[in-house]
Amino acid sequence: MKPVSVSNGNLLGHWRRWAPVVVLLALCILISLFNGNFLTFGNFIRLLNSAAIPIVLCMGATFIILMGSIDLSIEGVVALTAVIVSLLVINDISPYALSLWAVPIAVAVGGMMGLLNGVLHIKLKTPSFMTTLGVGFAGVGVATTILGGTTVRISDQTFRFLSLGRVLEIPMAVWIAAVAVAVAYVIQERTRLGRWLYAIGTDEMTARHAGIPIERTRILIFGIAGLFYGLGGVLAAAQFGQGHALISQGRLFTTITAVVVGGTALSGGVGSVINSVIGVFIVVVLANGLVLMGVEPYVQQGVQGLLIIAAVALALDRSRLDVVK
Amino acid sequence: MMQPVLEVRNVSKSFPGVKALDNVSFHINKGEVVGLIGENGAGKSSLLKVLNGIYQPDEGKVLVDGREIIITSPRHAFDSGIAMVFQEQSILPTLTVAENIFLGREEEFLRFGLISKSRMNAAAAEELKKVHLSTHPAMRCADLSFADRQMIEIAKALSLDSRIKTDVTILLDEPTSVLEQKEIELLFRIIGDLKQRASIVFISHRLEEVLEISDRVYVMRDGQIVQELAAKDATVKELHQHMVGRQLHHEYYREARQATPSAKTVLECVDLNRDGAFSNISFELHEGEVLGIAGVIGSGREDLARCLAGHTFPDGGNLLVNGTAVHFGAAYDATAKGVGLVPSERKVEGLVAPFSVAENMTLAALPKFVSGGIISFSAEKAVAADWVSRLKIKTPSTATSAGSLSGGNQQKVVLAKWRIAGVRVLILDHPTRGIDVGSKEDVYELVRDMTAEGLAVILLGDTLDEVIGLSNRILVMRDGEITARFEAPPGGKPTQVELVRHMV
Amino acid sequence: MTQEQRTRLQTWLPLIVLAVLILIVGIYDPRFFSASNFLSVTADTMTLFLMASGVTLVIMMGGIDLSVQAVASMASCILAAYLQQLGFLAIPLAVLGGALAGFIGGLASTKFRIPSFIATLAVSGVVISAGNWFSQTRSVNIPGDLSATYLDWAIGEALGVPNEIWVGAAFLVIMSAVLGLTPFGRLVRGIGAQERAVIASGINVDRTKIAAFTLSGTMAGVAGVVMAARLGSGSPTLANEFLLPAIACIVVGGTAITGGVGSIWRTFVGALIVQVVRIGMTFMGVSVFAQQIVFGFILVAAVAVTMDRAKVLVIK
Amino acid sequence: MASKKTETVNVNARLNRRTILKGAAALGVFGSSFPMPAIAQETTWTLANSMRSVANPYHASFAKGGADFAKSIGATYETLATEGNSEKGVSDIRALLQRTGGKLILNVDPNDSPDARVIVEEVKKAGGFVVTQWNKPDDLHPWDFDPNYVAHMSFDGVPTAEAIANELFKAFGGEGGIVALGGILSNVPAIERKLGLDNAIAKTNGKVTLLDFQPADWNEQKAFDITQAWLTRFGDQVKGVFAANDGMGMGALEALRQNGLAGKVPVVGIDGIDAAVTAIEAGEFAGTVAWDPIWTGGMGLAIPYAHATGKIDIIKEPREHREFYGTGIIVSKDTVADYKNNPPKVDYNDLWSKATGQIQYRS
Repeated sequence: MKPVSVSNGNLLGHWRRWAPVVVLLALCILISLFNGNFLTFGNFIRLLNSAAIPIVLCMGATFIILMGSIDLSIEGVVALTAVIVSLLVINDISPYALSLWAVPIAVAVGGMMGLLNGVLHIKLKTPSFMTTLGVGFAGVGVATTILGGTTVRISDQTFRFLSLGRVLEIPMAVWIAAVAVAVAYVIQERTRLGRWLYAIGTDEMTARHAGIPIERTRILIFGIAGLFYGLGGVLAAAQFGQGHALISQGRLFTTITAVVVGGTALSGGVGSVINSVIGVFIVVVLANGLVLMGVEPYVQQGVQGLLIIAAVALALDRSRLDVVK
Repeated sequence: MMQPVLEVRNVSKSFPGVKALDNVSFHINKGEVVGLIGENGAGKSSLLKVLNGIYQPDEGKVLVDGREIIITSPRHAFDSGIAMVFQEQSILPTLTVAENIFLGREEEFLRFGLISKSRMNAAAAEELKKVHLSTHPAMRCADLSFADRQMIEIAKALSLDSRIKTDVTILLDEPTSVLEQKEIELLFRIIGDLKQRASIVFISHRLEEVLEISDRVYVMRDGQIVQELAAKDATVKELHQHMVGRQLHHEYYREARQATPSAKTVLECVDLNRDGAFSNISFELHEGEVLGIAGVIGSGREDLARCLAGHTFPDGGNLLVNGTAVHFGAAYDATAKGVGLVPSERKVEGLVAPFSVAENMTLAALPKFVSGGIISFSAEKAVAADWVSRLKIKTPSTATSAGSLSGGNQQKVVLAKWRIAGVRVLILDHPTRGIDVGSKEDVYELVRDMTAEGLAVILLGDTLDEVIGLSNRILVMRDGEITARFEAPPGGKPTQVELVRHMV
Repeated sequence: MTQEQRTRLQTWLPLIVLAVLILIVGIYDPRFFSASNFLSVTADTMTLFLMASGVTLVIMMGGIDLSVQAVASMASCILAAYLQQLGFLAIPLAVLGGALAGFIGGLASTKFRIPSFIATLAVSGVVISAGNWFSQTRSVNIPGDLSATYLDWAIGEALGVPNEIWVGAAFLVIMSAVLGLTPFGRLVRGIGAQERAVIASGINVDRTKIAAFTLSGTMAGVAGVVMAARLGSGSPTLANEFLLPAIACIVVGGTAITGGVGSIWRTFVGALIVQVVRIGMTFMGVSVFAQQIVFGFILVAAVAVTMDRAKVLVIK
Repeated sequence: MASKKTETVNVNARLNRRTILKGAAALGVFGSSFPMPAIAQETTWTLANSMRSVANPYHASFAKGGADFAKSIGATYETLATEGNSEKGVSDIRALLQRTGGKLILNVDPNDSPDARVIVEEVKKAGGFVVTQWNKPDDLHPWDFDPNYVAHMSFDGVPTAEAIANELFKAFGGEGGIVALGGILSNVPAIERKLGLDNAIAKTNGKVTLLDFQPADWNEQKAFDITQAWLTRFGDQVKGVFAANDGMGMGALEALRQNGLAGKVPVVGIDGIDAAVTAIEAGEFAGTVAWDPIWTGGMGLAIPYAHATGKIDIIKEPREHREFYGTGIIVSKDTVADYKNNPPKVDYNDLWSKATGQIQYRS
């Protein structure tokens, strides 16, 4: 993993930048002490499986958060794209049978939703928090309207392969997530957009003076994030073999939690998509572990909360963030 | 005569209520260094903003190499050969040195739409050579010193001349205000070599520097250029008069008013040290005394100042206030013990910009204005108004937002805040950084007033001059240690040379 | 238009938006204009406002409190669980529970230096568990006689106006006073505008922050009590789906999500705007399928109008 | 009995508010000077179904049932969604009562049982008629609000869950360990269904053991992740999966599929959504319970409409017609074909055809 946090070179700083990984390892060890099965190949695969979709979503969310913005439209976009993709492959409602060709279409729709976020946010000068909240509502609304509340069932096995298929023992969804991470990493490190979003997240005025097209960059980044959500929607549809408006319920906060647990600062400028991958695994392993350790169901949320606090307290690199909001 | 590289003709710019630029004409020839001076609000920064494309002039035109151009944005200015080194640093801590130098201009390193970091770093290394900086281009700027970042800022500007055909003009806005002697000398050397390739506009409040480096000097006042003179036959006093438009009524640092401190020790350090910052610092500070601390960046004097004010914590040694040992866990502990800090980063730590003048002034002493849990606005307003008049703060009213005042007046508000809080020890960290000559004098006057009232002052001067002029005693620091102590009574002041010897 | 006029107009925009929305709905269906309808619409808005009023303080500090929904639910459980034994005491107890939750959130965010977004999100997990514990994971009924004796102040009626409105109005005044007249309120604004300067002025910022989170939790507790009174029961899921609407109220009112600028009355108006939009859609017979979509875009549009950009440099 | 007294207390409190509101309403008269849009002219009854959200299949059909009935009698019909927010649900209903001037027939599945009381009181105040479904406090009874609170219909979660659990046991041979996914802990159906499951297990006296119970909050995604974790924790000890509704069941099924266990480890759910029925045909689901939401959605309006139009006098109806259980149809491998060939029909004239006895209160 590439060290991401900008540390002031002292030992603590060096430790901090690896803290998310340390937390993850500590968590794994803790759980395997309670239940040996945790460290089995089977469970490893299952963890990857549970992590695949959150990781894809986090790639988009991380970019937004690095800009210092926030995106609450995740659930809306995922729901809409999942419904659309399910209607375009062989299914029990619509006549279409585009099979895998449906994927780019759905992803593109995600991109459009993202662009909509960006355009409204920039042109109306409304905070991303509110804009994306509104677009999110709309997304779920449209998804509901398209299906009239019913569920569309996917009978297209080629499409289901995206989730069920295995290559070298590893589920297809995981490979796709891996590719998503690679793409996101390249965008972040090797493209102007990537560098510019750090600049914007750190100090928008300076970025503007440097001649960076702030508006265009922000809109594009929202668009790119939308593409990742769209892919997330596709994977969700493939995983459950169906599409409906509630398929993304509960995705929003888990995604943002993962991003922050990974060590990306909500204030923008600090962090990386790689951090978010670690963050996702911390969250997924935690949820998986609570069941493995047989924690009393109704206190699980409490335990999870406390452990999240602990994880962030350890993992978050605050060496440079003098004020924490 | 030869074709000016950059020329401004009869430019005017007005804002509601003020005429920021009034028919300003100004030119700079190839290989020339032109000084631009004036009090804050005189129109310097407006002129720069016009040249930098942030403002569009209402009248008049800008010519580059004799061709008229409309500068639309800082980027456009840059591409047209006008590079600006901002007073507020425009270096992003989260990016690497190379990324900062080429921010917004990555296209030349693109290969199939991807940035080639190796090529970018190589190119950056070239630029760093020009400013004799050895830092690695892939290093994050967060890990660099303030001065290094300033140098990178300049490197960024220099990167222009190897990249465009037209002659390059570099606007240096207060480049030295954050630099120490050593770096300043380096900077001046660099400007020296630059003259073959570029023309430089040099803006500074340090008049002696302006005279030292410039060929010609423009003096601005009230949005007009009131004087253009050749540097070689001008004096600081002269410049100063043109700037303020009046005679210097009495001598600059008010040495005549220098109080003789009482024997009472208000603050004492015993072998104070903070790992990696400073070590075995011992001194006594007396009532009514100005204790100056001189030292280059990295000498540890800033760290010491912040530590004394409770912003950071010592790892060893003792700190005594009025004879009793204290441990400051945070700034509020220091304030409670009557120790206040006037920070160097005025806009960030000094003021709550959106707050009104009154709200800022009472911020450190809010409880004094509370009765029954409610703030007494009348009392607050009265006190604020009193201090506004006492410190001659130029503001429409005490309800005006402090952020809208000029630097000098903002600084006075910060000082008023601590006076109202009734601190007995005030630490001044670069109290006159980036404020104009007129306000500087007022600040010096205030320092004398405070000491007269028995306050003790620790001064980290903006210039050596200032330290020498204002202090009763001077500590010189190097590499976190005190290397020399000077008595500085009126008439018997040490010279810059004496101090510098112990600084470097 | 001069700067002053613009700023003066700016402050009235939320009210203007509200008035316009009311007119649109009212002209479409005059029955919306009946006094009884205004009263019930306002009464229905109060729980939302009570919850949002506390969060407003936190948002003005530049933070956010995502735990209020869980806190309100927990408070309703505490009230329902103990009203029988403790009578009136159950009310302060429930509110206290909310305050405690807020306090913990503030503590976590300041002492561990965790962004409030995550700190409060995590705390709400703990609070949900607590709610389950108090209610034994059931929804607890409040017998009518108890509610008549102890909770009439919240759901009864005075001078022809439902008590929810009196309660809401009371807290509108109290919270506005806290924000506008007390040193605490000023520090909250200061922290939102320029935290480092406040720290450097020798203010114990952490204490102020924790106080703000505690107050936010307290108000969520109050909201939970009123909610329980209205629905005649407490349940660990009673306040579900309240969080985002509550924050929407604050932002729609024109308070900047980035902190520094805002006020309680803006949140009050914001809450009414949100409610009028929702009820308005029912009045105008907007299809249930379209409602979410319309709601979403009206929210964005409303913020586009009401937001006071003059004081916000960068919109993130 | 105590609850009676309390009701009267409450009703009085309401009454005095109501009278004063009447007075205030006089102010509203100026409203009538406005041009009245067509839909505002409520000469006849307006019909409405209120539910959590039209985004889930069960409630979508529930709404459809309401619409169908309304069409059959040519009345205006509205669907209200609480979006899971109790206050929104209640205030939407208030608004609709206001709009229709009380001439409203409401068939509501309250977001949470407490809401029922407020809704009933509001409807009575406005003079409309209401039928509630699934969720209501035990001490709230239609006959305490004659005639406006027409009826409450529900499905007895306990025997239903018990029956479907037995289908599950049958599917894996009646011996071994199972895991169970529950709904939101405090929801009445979730509680009843858990109880039913426990009964079923108890009756196997030890043959079937409950390895673990986890609430997945009716959420497909959570069900998926939890099931995955179970597969790690219990491996092939898991002989079957009990899900308190089909949505979670589908999540569990997909988790099994990911591990190549779909069809090997049987799953049961409740609700009878199409996906579940298909899964039964495919032999991956061992069974589900169909509530026939079309019927509940329509009949919840038909009964009060019959009263409002004088076809029946609800006050004279016996209590098993005021608080009754509907019939859930067990769909299993054997019955699925039959279920699909002749889907349940709805006869709006035979009001209580599917009523199966008066509601029993436990505890």
